[in-house]
Amino acid sequence: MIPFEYSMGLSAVLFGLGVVGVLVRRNVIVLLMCVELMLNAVNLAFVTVADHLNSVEGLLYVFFVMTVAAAEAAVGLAIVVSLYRARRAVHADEISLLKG
Amino acid sequence: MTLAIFFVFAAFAVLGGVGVLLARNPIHSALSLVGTMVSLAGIYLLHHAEFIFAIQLMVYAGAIMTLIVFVIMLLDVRHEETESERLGFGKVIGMVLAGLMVVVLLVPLGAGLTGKAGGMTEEVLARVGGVEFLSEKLFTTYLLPFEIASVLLLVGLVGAVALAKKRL
Amino acid sequence: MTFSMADMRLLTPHLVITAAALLVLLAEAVSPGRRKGYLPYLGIAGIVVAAFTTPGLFGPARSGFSGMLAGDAFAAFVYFILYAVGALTLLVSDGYLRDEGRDHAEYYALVLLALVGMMLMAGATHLMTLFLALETMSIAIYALAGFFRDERSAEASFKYFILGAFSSGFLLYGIALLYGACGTTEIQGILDAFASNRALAGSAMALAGVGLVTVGFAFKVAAVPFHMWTPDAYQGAPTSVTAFMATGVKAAAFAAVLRVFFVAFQTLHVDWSGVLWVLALLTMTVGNLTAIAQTDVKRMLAYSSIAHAGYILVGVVAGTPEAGAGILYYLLAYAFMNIGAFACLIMVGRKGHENTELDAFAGLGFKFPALGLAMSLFMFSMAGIPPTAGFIGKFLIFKAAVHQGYYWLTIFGVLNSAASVYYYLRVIVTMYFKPEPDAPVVEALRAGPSMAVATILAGLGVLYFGIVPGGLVDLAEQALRYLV
Amino acid sequence: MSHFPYLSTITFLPLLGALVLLLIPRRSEGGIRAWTLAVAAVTFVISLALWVRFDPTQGGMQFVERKAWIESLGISYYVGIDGISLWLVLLTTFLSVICVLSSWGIAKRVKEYMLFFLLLETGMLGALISLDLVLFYIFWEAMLIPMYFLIGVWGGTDRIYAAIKFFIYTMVGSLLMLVAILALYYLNIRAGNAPTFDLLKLYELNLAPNVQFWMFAAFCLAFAIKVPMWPLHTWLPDAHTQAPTAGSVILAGVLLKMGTYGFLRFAMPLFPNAVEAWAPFMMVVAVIGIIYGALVAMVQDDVKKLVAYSSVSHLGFVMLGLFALNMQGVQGGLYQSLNHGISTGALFLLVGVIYERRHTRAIADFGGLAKSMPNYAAVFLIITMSSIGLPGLNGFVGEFLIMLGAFLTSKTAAVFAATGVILAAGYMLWMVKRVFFGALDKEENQGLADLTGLEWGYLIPMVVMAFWMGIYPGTFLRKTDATLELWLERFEAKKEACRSLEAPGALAWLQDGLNLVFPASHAD
Amino acid sequence: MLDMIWLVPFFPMVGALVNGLFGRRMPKGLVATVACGSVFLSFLVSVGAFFSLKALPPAERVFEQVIFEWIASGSTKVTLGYLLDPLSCVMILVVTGVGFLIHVYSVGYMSHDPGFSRYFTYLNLFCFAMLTLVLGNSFLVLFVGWEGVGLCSYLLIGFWFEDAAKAAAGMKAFIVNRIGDFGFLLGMFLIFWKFGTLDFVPIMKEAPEVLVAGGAIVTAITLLLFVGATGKSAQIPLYVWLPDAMAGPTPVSALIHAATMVTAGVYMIGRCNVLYSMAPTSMTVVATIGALTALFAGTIAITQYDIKKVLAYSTVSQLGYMFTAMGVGAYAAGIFHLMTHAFFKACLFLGSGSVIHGMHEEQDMRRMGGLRKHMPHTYWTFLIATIAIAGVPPLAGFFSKDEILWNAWANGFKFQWFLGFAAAGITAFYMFRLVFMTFFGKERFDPHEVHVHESPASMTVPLWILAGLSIVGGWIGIPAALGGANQFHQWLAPVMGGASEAAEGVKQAAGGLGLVSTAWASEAAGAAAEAGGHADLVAEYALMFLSVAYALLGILVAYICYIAKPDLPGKVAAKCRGLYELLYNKYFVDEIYQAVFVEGTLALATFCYAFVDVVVIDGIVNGTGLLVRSVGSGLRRFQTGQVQAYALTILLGAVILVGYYAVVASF
Repeated sequence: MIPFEYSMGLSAVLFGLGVVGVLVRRNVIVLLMCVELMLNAVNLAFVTVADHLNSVEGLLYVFFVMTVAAAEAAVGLAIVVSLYRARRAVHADEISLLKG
Repeated sequence: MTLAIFFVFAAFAVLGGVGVLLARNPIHSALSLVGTMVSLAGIYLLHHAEFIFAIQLMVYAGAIMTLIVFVIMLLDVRHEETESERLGFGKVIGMVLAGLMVVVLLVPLGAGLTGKAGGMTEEVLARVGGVEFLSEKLFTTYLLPFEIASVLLLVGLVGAVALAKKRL
Repeated sequence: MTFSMADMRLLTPHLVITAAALLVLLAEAVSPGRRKGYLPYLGIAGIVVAAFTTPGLFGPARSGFSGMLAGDAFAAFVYFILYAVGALTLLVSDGYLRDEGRDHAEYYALVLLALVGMMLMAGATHLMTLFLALETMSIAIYALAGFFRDERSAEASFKYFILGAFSSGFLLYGIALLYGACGTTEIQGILDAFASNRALAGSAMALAGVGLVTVGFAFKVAAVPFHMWTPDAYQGAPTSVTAFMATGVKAAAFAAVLRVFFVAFQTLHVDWSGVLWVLALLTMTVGNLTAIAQTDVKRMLAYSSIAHAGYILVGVVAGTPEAGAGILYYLLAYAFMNIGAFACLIMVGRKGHENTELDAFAGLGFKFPALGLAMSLFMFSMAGIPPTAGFIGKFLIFKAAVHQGYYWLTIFGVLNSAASVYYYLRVIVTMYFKPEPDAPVVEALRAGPSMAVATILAGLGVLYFGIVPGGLVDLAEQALRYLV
Repeated sequence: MSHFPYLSTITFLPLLGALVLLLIPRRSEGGIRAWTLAVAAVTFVISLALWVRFDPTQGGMQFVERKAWIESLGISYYVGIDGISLWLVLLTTFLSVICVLSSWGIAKRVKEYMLFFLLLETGMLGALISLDLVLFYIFWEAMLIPMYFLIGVWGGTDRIYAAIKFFIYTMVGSLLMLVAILALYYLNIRAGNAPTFDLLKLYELNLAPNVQFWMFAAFCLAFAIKVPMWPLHTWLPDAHTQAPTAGSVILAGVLLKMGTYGFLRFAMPLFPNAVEAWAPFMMVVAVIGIIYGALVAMVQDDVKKLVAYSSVSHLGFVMLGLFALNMQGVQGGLYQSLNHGISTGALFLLVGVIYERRHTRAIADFGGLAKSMPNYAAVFLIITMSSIGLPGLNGFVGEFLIMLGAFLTSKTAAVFAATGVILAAGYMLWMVKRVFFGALDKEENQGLADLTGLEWGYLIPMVVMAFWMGIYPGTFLRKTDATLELWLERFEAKKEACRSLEAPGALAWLQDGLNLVFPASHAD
Repeated sequence: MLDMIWLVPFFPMVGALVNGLFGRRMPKGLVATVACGSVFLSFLVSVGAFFSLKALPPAERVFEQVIFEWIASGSTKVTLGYLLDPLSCVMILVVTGVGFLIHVYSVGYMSHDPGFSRYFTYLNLFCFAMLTLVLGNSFLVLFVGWEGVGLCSYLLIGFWFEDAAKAAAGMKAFIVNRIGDFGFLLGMFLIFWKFGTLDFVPIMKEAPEVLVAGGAIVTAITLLLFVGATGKSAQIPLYVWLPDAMAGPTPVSALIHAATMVTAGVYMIGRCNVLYSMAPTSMTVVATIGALTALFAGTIAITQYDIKKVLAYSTVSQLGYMFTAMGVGAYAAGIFHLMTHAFFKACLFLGSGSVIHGMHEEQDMRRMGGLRKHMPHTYWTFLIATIAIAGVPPLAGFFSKDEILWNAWANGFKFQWFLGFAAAGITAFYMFRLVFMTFFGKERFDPHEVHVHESPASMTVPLWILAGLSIVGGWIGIPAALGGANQFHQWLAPVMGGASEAAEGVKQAAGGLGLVSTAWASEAAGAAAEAGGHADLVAEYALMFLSVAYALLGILVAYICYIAKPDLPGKVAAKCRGLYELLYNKYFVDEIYQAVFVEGTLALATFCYAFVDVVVIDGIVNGTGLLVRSVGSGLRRFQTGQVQAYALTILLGAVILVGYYAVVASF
């Protein structure tokens, strides 16, 4: 059995990497991927806890998070496409028409 | 032994994550992410989550990432990111904060897992197996979330159509 | 342990509305190219039917689907708020979308599905249900925000989406930690865990979970500093969607907040109330001060919605059933006045030009007396001036806060409220006190009958709930009695 | 207690009238005016019944009507009047008629104007008769809206600034009062009583002096802004100067009285010990207001602004009287409130008369008007004399009682206040001299027509009132005797009852609130 | 007859109402009839009242009539009522009598004025107010009249309002009077505080019990009331308005600013003699101020050329005498002088009005001269009145003035006596200077251009009546030293009698507590005893002789200066340039007041407005608004539109929030 601190620690690190990605990358699709990375990190946490508590709930969370991720990816990518059509922009910092 | 495997997977997962961050080409980022996901799938297996292992590979690494790569191709974004080398003040702050966030997330681990759940005990698993138990739960206790998930997917579908369909 | 018909009764309203959504999609699919004017009314019909199935939920609290969904008065109350939001949004959207050439079934279906998500959020008694419902709602709203597919709409949608997904990550992480600490994410289960294990109240994991969940909700309700998406998303989104977002999302999110914080984290009030105290103060102040500096009415209303979230947070801080009832009332009032205000905004625009710059309103009060009257009414209500629903809402919340001894927060609240008067009045000042420019910006109103009906309904609601709030207050209190 | 609901009738009649007004076509301006006048007049006539049927021997509330409104919160539609509000109600209905008459010449958007006017009347009357704190607060705030529009739409060149300043100034104060109202409600519950906003019930709630101290501060701020007391007065000159004539009249005649009324009805009887503690301070501020207002009025070059600052001075007298806390002072203060409504109201009407003719209010633009407009000058002079407190006219009775009352409480305050009498003569007569006397050397002023029939119509009642109230104040004072006696009695009794109450020190009470920012443990 | 006393003020009030409301549409004759008739009716009632009162035994000569309850609040009950006693009886006789004559005179004087009805409205209103003043049964009713006459004075001084200077003079009169009222009001409050009532009868009765004789409170009360009196009766330092008040029509000057209103202060002190007698300090102050004013105003009168200004300063001076009388405790003498002064000063003013009328509105004596021939009636009456005021026996002024001086001397007010005595000669000098410059010598105008004419009978008849009164008016008060019965004193004794008791009280208090110098107490006691006593007759005769001689000396000097050697005054003036300028410019008091009080107040007011109001208070108000707005604009800048910046904020918030929970809250 893997000590939960290890898995959870990994989860935290991956989460952090995802967060950094959202903050520093410009390409909107990469941003999307970084969000997916964050969700993956969370999934790891759920699995770890489920394993350690002998519980099924965490696993179901993972299942549903994946569903959500899928739907988010679909809509997110559609937004990206739509944005690209409207603005020809794929870089997050170019999308700042609305401000102030 | 298990622990060693874990560390290998963990190393790959982190490397993949770093790869997502550093790769200039979005396709490379996507591939790095797939790497991370596969590594994670391995770790799931170590955590006795066979079902999750499977869908992680199929849904995540497979379907979702394929979709992403597809869109990258669709948009055909040639001009690669050039600014990544330039570290703005905001980005440094962002990284520092993200580091702090990780610390903040690590701190609670000292408290330990205090929850008392049970349910998926050794006996149960021995009797019915992990996947069967999980699916039984999914269609009984967790039926409602499951149904909501279906609506969620419907929303994703309709939303994607509404946004991206050429003529609407 | 399967579900029963009793469970289905709890889910009937949701099912009806989902069915309506599917029907809308189907109706367009089977008759492409035909006139589609009836689609929103199909949706409204669904909402009305759902509304008829709801009153049965008032009464003693029930729970269904293995503790996944509540069938209590609290949920029912919020459902009614959401029905109002949904119906008004559809009414407002009708003429607007046709004018903009975007009257597609997908829009109405998404509104209805988002509504289902919101309702499930209000009814969820399990964080898993809650999370899924929240995502259902959010994804639908992301799509709706980008529905016009023009530059602004797409940008709004994108920003909301990225940040929404970002914050979802935090929320999920929080749920994971709570799961780890409590062993369950069922609302009642969390409460029991905290209640039975005193040590848990000091567990860093549990508390970090609370913190992360707070971040997730704070994002949804647009609390400072998690608010920055709000003005951009609100401004860029189609105005009808903005109205929907500002009211429906807020209502659903606060309903969830109430359930999570008042029930699950009940024993931790000491911990979270202080944090929310700061958030509430920041939210009110930043929202109001920034709103003062705006020159675009739509964006100003976006900031004002942040401020309103701040007032509601004051109620959350108080943490009593009394406060909860106030919050429910406030949400309802806010739904009416905000949708009404946005309806007025839609009316002054024309295809491709929103005309929401403040200057465009010069002289409109006298040029279009009905519009002026309605807009003034909504502005006064938002400013919390009697006899409007907005006043009663503020009154109830501040009353609850004072009751718990939060004098300072209340004082900051009313001072904020006074500051907010400035920018609400500015709209009225422009409408009535400034002459219309020589070249009028707004030649005619974009007012279809449905828009007019929506505005009138909203106006009547604002007045009615401002003048005879009694019954509704009782109902809200009753709702909270069963919740806590 | 089943009688004709006089109070509801007079309060909501204007509202009803306003709704009917909506149906009158915009073009028939005559009809709109006539209807508004009719509504105001009928309201006034009905309100006279209050005067006739009011029982002066009874100090309590009369014409009481009560209906549960938000039962669970203890909010009810609870109205009634006593000697304090009786005359203010009548003043309101009376001035409303006068104001409608004086607004006959309004040509811009008559319908909206009259609409707001009627709404304003409802708001004012409602605030005066409310015996439930929430009900009061609602009317109190609702009153602002029509006034805001009257200033903002029909006002002068700086109307927007003035309107916003008026609104926000008032809002800040009243919102803090709302917090105090809520705190009072809560303290009442804490004391073991049923939740209620019923004023008369809350009168019976005995609070520790240091708690009262802060509660009073909040109420006081709201009312002091409305009064307005120095140094919270700067909204007034702007609002007065910019408002249309009738707006100024109502503002001076009724709205400012809401402040003094608030003190009498709410702030003082609810928190007697706080009043005792604050009284020296309030008296000082009131006296500063008297002198300061008079001094500043002296150097105004705009007639309306001068009158506005004179209001600051006069209201300083009223406040001085109230905080003298004896029969003479309080009754004088109340009476002076009425007087101020008549005399300053009339002054604004008079300023409106020449403004209509010349479209200027600058003193320098006039001179020698007594030659071209002798009747106007005569009326103006009478009202001036009433304003500066000449015996035989209304102002004197009030000022005399106030100063007498103040003298019995604080000699110093009375001495300084009495200088206001000198200064008042100074600024008013100097203004009269510059406007009416001297050579009629400006061409524009030579052909000015004297008072028209309409103007006579609304000025004569004011002049008659000025004399009546000055010569036979008994008509008015007698009705307030019993009420004020009871008021003072209750005040003293409550003060004694509260004096010994234990409560944490004043700062501890504050601390109580501060702790709750991060409540360590909140057991309630 | 006594219960008809309310008719006395009532008639003029009706007259004022009728003329005020309808006068402009009535013929002048009718206006005049109403105005004069109403005052005449009052006079008749007054005479009737006098005889009714006289029929009563002296001790019962007090009649109070309550009209209605005026102000009632708590313990304050003020009734509007009239009090008729010997003192007020004298006053109403003077007011209605002289008032009637002046009304009649005015009919001629104002006959061509377009404001004819307005004038009579004001005049009647004045009579009403003045009668209320003197008949009032309480301080407050007195104050009503007090303010009322002030109002009428204001209106009548500024009667010709088109002249800005005249309007300004009216305003000045009102405001200066208000300063006096300030004191009066406070005095009233003190009285109410101590007595719980403002009615004269109980106050005068209870004063010895309620107040400590010679104590601080009674001193404060009397001094404050005296402040009121200095305003109304033009004493130092508030006399400045009276000379300017000459801007009004001349009959007004005669009635209001010479005969009646300005004496209200004297009357008031007479009314409060009980209180004053209890306050020796106040008495000294009153006497000193009075005497100083008498001399001070007299010196100014010497150099003035405006005929009315001279009379005005003379009035101030004579009022000073009256106050001296009050201050030294010779109340009856003061009232006596009040009455005689009313006769001769009214006569003088009306005479001057006749001159001005005849000279076509010329007031400068340097452009007169030799009018004796042109206006014989005016000349003779004027001369009689002048002799009376100069104090030449046996005319009225001699008796009254001499009595004052004698009382001052006898009561130990030597200094005050000296001032008054000095002023007496000066009075004779400047009055005869006036007569000589106006009626004697060569005409200093062109008779062909200015057609001087005698005034009509409506003006000369009142003149003769007043002249007659100036001669005989003093005979009712011939002192015992000259073999008279001094009926006037006896008549007033019931009112003034209380004073001697009060003075006794002072003496006892002084003896017991040592508060007041025993010397004074004994003098006060002497003054009290004076009423019926026989003091040093030799001294009295000596002083009498001295003052007569002194007055004659004044006349002689005037004769030398203005008839015999007309160039002498110019030389003297040139020699004492500084002194002359000082006197001619009235000691620059107006200028000093203007600079200190008026400009000072205005400067303070400007400071309050331009700095405190606009800069400080509105600065804070608008500054708050500005601050809020700029903070808003600042906050706006954080909203960059960069989605990653937003994410960063969220992260920041999350780190703080979760950090707080995970690190702080869990420990």
